[in-house]
Amino acid sequence: MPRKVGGIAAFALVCLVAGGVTPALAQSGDPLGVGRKMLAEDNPGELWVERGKTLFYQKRGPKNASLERCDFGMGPGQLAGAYAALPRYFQDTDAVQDLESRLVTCMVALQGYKRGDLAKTAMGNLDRMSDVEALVAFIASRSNGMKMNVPLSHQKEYDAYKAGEYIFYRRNGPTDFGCITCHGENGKRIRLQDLPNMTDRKQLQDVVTSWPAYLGTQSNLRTMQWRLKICYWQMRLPDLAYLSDISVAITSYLNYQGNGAVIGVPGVKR
Amino acid sequence: MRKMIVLAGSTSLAAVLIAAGCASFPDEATTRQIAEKMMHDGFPGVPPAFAKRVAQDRSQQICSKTGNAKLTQQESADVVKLARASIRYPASGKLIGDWKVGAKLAYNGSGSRIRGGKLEKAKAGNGALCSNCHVLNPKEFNVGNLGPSLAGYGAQRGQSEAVARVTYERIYNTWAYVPCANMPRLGSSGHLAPEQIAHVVAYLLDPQSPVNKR
Amino acid sequence: MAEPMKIRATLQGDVADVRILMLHPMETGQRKDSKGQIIPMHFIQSVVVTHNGKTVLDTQWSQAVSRNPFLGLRVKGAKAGDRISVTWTDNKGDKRTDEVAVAAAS
Amino acid sequence: MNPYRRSLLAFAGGAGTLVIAAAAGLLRTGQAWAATWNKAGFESKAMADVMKSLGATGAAESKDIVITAPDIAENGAVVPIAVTSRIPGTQQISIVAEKNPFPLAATFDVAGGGEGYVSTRIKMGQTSDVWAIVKAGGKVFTARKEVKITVGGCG
Repeated sequence: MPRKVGGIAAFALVCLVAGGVTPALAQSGDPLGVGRKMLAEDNPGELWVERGKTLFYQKRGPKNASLERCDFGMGPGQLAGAYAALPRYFQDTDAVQDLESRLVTCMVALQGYKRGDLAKTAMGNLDRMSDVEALVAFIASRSNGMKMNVPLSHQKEYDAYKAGEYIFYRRNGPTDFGCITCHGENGKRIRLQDLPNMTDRKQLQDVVTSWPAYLGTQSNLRTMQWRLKICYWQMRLPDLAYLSDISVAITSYLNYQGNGAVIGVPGVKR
Repeated sequence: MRKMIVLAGSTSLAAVLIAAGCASFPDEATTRQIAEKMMHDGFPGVPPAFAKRVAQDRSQQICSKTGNAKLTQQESADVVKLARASIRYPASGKLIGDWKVGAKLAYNGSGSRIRGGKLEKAKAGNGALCSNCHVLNPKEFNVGNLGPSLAGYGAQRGQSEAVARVTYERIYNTWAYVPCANMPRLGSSGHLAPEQIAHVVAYLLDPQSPVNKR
Repeated sequence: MAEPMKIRATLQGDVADVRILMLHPMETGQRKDSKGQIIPMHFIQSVVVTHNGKTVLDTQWSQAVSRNPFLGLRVKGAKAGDRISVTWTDNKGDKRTDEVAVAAAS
Repeated sequence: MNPYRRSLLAFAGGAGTLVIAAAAGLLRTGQAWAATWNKAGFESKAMADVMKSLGATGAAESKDIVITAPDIAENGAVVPIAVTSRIPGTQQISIVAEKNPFPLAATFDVAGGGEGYVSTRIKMGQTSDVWAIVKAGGKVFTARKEVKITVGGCG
């Protein structure tokens, strides 16, 4: 099963090119690499995939229905390759949706869950596992080994892409940060955390093909919706709404540029 | 009907687009309109005190060019002018505070974040966020590299009034020196108080500070 | 309620490389919940791994083992199709057993 | 095959096998674990008490024990630790994080066809030496490695 190791290559670059900006790090080459490799080899995210599979086929919710009739863009219940082609425009909602937005649409329409309730529980914590995170992990994993193939044909897909690009470069809040501030150069870190350069095709592809991912710091599987929410939190902006158009637009902009790269999820990150 | 943008050298793509019903990339003004509406709607229920964090000030607008396009001379001048005008100094007039207080601030990356509509509790005020991006004490390994290393900063420059002033101003509003630099305008945004910045200046300049020890 | 483990057992020569992932909170007894109440210790104390019914690794853990624990081991003298069974038991008496067949090297 | 695996196989086919087989009879079953969980060791706060509970007081260091762990762990909640013992007749491997509030993290009884190799992940509160304590042929040996812990992120 393919696995992604976030940023090992990027880190090596720091030591080689910059000669080890941090003296303590320079002494022993790649002191973080051993741990990263060991964690990547056995990814607890697989446990979320298994759980998501069970949840997907179970009859659940007020309408006691499974998600087998959910259309992720390839037809009802067709999961293979669906994640590879998201976000995309859906006629029934007249909106561009990423995997998580689409899943929530189905959980509301088919299973009778309330959107507001799902928004409150979608991101799990140490006391409560989230069903949405497990389902996203499972559905996304059905595109493993396939290439990203996000469409750009409906006008709203063009709009989302361009809005995503605009927002990526939009500097805001008390830190004056935009996505570009931290993700526009090679070999950069916030403290020891690698920052992939999302203006570099290869690095961008490594990122978009490795989310959702298991995060050691969270002891949880997390989705791109979570990742972007936390980015905005660190930028000191207010709480980003769950399934906001902002996150769908940024994901459209990034995933489309990822086209051609092979998906291997869940990834595993620090 | 939206204005059609034909990508340079891709007439065949343009043909496909026309066949698909003229869907195409929106122009700049339309993009801005769509994206700004997303930004406006993306943080519902924001307490009024935080709403201004979403809206951009004039300098941020100038500094948000898609694809990192170059600033015009006028734009650069505007950003510098706005930055200069925003700088305030400690009431005491002292630009060099206590380096030991500054050390704590420099390695504190917290403060001012919002979760569930509430501001993060910060006992000692906001951190100065320095170590997120800079080497300071060369012995400390858990530091970032978005900004240049500041190890030896004071040892190289001395502790003159002029050095203290430039250092203070570059922390207060770095855009007065480098328009649209990555570094936050820590004083102008209200993230740090003038006295806090003076402590950080001391941490960078004081000969006793670990920044200036080998 | 114990969730299934994820077990991989792959033959490398005559050694089975066994990798086990478990879903468990591994609470240390130090963490507080959202209401400020201490969450009691809750952790896997024992993991027993058998190869065709014979114990090959008998593990005792403390609460210091990470959440969603991992255990890796190597079993000598294994063949493709051999049964590897894993049973964990936690300090509240919850248990879970899962089994896989050793897969040939890929 | 990597050289380190080759040496493991060589060892496992040798004199160690008999000792391991003999030890197997003493092993706990799945049902009887509670009786033998090393309560004294796991509840010890002082390193000396942990060592005592493992019979490792004054034990010699051995170069035949290899600890695989990161020099710097980015996340103290998940520190991967693998221990390989090349000492013939390895019966038991323990992992101890010296500066944890309760240093003893795990003990593995190796039996039957088990090799002197275990891998797991532990929580570490701060930078500390991690010890591997190995019982083999009735003797106890140790090895240690420092793991630096960072808090990381912007927090």
